[in-house]
Amino acid sequence: MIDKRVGSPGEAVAGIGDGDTVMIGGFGEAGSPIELIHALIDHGAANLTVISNNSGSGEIGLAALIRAGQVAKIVCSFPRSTNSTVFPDLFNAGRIQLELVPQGTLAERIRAGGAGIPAFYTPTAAGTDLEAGKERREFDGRPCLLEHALVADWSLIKARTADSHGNLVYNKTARNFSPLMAMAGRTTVVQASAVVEPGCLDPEAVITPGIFVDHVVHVPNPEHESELVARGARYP
Amino acid sequence: MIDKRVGSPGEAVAGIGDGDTVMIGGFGEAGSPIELIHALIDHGAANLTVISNNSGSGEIGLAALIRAGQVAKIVCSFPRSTNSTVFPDLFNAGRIQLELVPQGTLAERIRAGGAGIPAFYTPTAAGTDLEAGKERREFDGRPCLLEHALVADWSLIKARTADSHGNLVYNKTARNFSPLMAMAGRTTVVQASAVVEPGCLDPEAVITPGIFVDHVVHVPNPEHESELVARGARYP
Amino acid sequence: MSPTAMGLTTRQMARRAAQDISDGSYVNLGIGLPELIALFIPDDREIVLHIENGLLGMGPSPEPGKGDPELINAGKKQVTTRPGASYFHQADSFAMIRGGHLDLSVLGALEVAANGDLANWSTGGEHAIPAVGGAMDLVSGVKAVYVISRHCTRDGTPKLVERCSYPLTGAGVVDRVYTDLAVIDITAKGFEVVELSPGVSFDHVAARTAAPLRDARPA
Amino acid sequence: MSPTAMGLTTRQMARRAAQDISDGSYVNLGIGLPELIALFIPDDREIVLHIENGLLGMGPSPEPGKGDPELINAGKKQVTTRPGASYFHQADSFAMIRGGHLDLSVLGALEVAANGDLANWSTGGEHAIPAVGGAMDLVSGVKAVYVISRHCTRDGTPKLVERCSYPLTGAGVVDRVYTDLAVIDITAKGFEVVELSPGVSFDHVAARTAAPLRDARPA
Repeated sequence: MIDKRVGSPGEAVAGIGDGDTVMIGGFGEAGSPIELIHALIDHGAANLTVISNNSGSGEIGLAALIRAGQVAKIVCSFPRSTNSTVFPDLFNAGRIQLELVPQGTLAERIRAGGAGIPAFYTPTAAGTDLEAGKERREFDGRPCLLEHALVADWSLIKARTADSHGNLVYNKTARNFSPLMAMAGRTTVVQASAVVEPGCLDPEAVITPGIFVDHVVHVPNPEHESELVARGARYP
Repeated sequence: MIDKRVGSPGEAVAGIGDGDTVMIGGFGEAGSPIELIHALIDHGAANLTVISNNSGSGEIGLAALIRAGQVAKIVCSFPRSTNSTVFPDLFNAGRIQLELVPQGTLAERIRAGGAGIPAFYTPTAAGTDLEAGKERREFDGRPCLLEHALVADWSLIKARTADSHGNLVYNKTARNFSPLMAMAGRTTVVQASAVVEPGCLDPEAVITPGIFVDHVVHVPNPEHESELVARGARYP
Repeated sequence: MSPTAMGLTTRQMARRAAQDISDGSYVNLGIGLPELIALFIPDDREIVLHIENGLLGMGPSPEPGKGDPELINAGKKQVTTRPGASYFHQADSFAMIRGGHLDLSVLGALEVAANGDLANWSTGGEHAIPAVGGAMDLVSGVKAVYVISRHCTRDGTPKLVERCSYPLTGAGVVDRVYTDLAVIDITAKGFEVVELSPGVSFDHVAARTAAPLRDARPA
Repeated sequence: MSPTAMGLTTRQMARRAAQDISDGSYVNLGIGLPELIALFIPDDREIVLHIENGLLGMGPSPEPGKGDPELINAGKKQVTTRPGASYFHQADSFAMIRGGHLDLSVLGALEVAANGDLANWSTGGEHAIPAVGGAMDLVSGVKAVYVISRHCTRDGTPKLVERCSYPLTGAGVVDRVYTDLAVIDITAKGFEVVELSPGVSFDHVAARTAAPLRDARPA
């Protein structure tokens, strides 16, 4: 019988290995799976490649994972924050690599990875510095760039409600990258504020079908990044 | 103020011109916008290219549009039906062109058209007769084909409920191609069984955001293709 | 060769194939004979059935008069849903297929070749209407592809062949075949019989197979 | 040149730009100054605001303490929704952008060139952290791209230039610029002043623009 629930964030991330690629959901604090990230810090896997839209705030969540030295490379559209110097300091010291990707191209590359599309062409970034090293081809007279799919060993995401099959709904703009990362992660781990039985979610309103989800962890009252930053929290 | 409602199917399709490309939603009878198709038959636009997963049943709906001689070409994954000889007869007589596309590639090409992705690579159909005329390229040692986006002058689709902004929800497996075609049509026309005010649909459960929709027609009790075929109906 | 009198009925074939579907797996069943497999999933297993027109969690046929013409499977027959079901559009449905998220697809066949090639979409006849549907997507994306099919056509022509004569659905894609006579794996060595139907001999199967057949039954 | 004392305040600039947004249009407003435009949409117009992190139908800021940290705009500030709103994921959000479904994007700028080139994502400095977000997607996909920006930097350097010196966000993408001094279209002929702010002369603007400027005001 299908029951994807696991007991704790620590159990859910225990299989992450050194050198793995990890997608982490969220746009700013909305959708950031802080409790899973903190479990990954406790777990200690190193030399990770992280794919995430931002690079974290303050010294908790994703910023803390980076500060812990576990991240060798980040694939990211906006690695700047008014509330954190963790990434900038390491980047300027040459201790972390950055692959900068326009936000829409990042989303589309992750979707492509989940959808079995190895590569696609996009007009975004043609004629800019971010064209460097990319194959250019014109369609209807318009220059476009070849972009390759992104996949990950693990995806860590946050949902509002999950059922035990892994069907998910999200909360408002916390949805952002998570449905795409759920598709593109070989193993997808969800922290959900509520966990229900199959049949409790409306089949018409499920955003991520359970087929894309491997482990569901119940985290009933997740922390909010902005509140942690406001009170100067650090992890660990 | 935004109000996309129009009074009748006839008004909604009045702008379709000879030679236009028209996407028509539906997988079999589920999601087929019969009343819009019948309005297009009344309207009489000719030499159309139709993009639709099937070629219709019986002598109503899409089959009737084809029988009326208005369709020069169909882009389709499964143009065969146990209940219709309309397409086969015209095809074997050389009076209608067919571009046969695997169903997933058809869906992805329509999505690409709506998403501003001019082309993508897919492993589907590599090494088969449907590879003919397509560019082949290997990714990770796997042969893939270059597929181009599909767009249309018009998309005709069916929804369960629309609001006056054009936000849509669908009914069960009638969803199929419609959200994709809504994105890929320059003008998208929806027939909805119910039409409500903005704010009545849950923002978390909207499947097609109104930005993709131009005209909403209220068709409160749409016909079902299988029922029409069962009673031997013909249109007109 | 004439059609075999011995061997399994289609329902028995479906029941046999159903035994090999693991608990918790996500499975797409093709139109026709493969659909029957859904009737024989063992009670102690939870299988999530995917239909490519946009549903995970397909349930049995509705009671007469209780169905919805807009809740249909890929064969355009009315179905129901199970708890935990979800609806999605065609691009998401084929993302599941192409992206390798489904564990198993069971399909019908016109021909299966010893190298795993499958032909099941077109006889290539001059006046045949070509119609492919989702077959090429399924074979290129799903983790395992099984075929369920009678061993020979109605006129006794073998369907398991050295090389397909009909247009391919996919090259080198089939992992296993369930027929009325046997369960046959396709490996780097070609067709390998892993199980014979009750009362059927290896020679009987070999005589009805148009390619070399190895006996790989457990000792 | 020193910063101009005359000309519009930022709120007046935002109010001016808001007048040109058509009823019924779908609009993305960039972070910072462009966000102010939302405050000045005329009451008789219904504009649907898109935020690229996944919402159509953005409403005003919540009352203090009433917001949701997971309902934020691209600038990561809490917002609300209007009736008719919808949420969607990032691939769908950028399908709207890249696919040409948005009518207008209003962005800030470091530099705008007479050929429509826009630089607004990086100063290219050695220790600047490069961060692009959705800017390149917006300029490559949205039907019309307007810039709203002070005419000169704080130290008086013109932002309207012959050719951008900073890394480009997009080539030939800007249609119109709203500054404290003027409204300036970008056409095949370069910068064309279509309106001067109250009390500002054409020569005053030309002196603060590092490229040729045509006077294209209605007679």
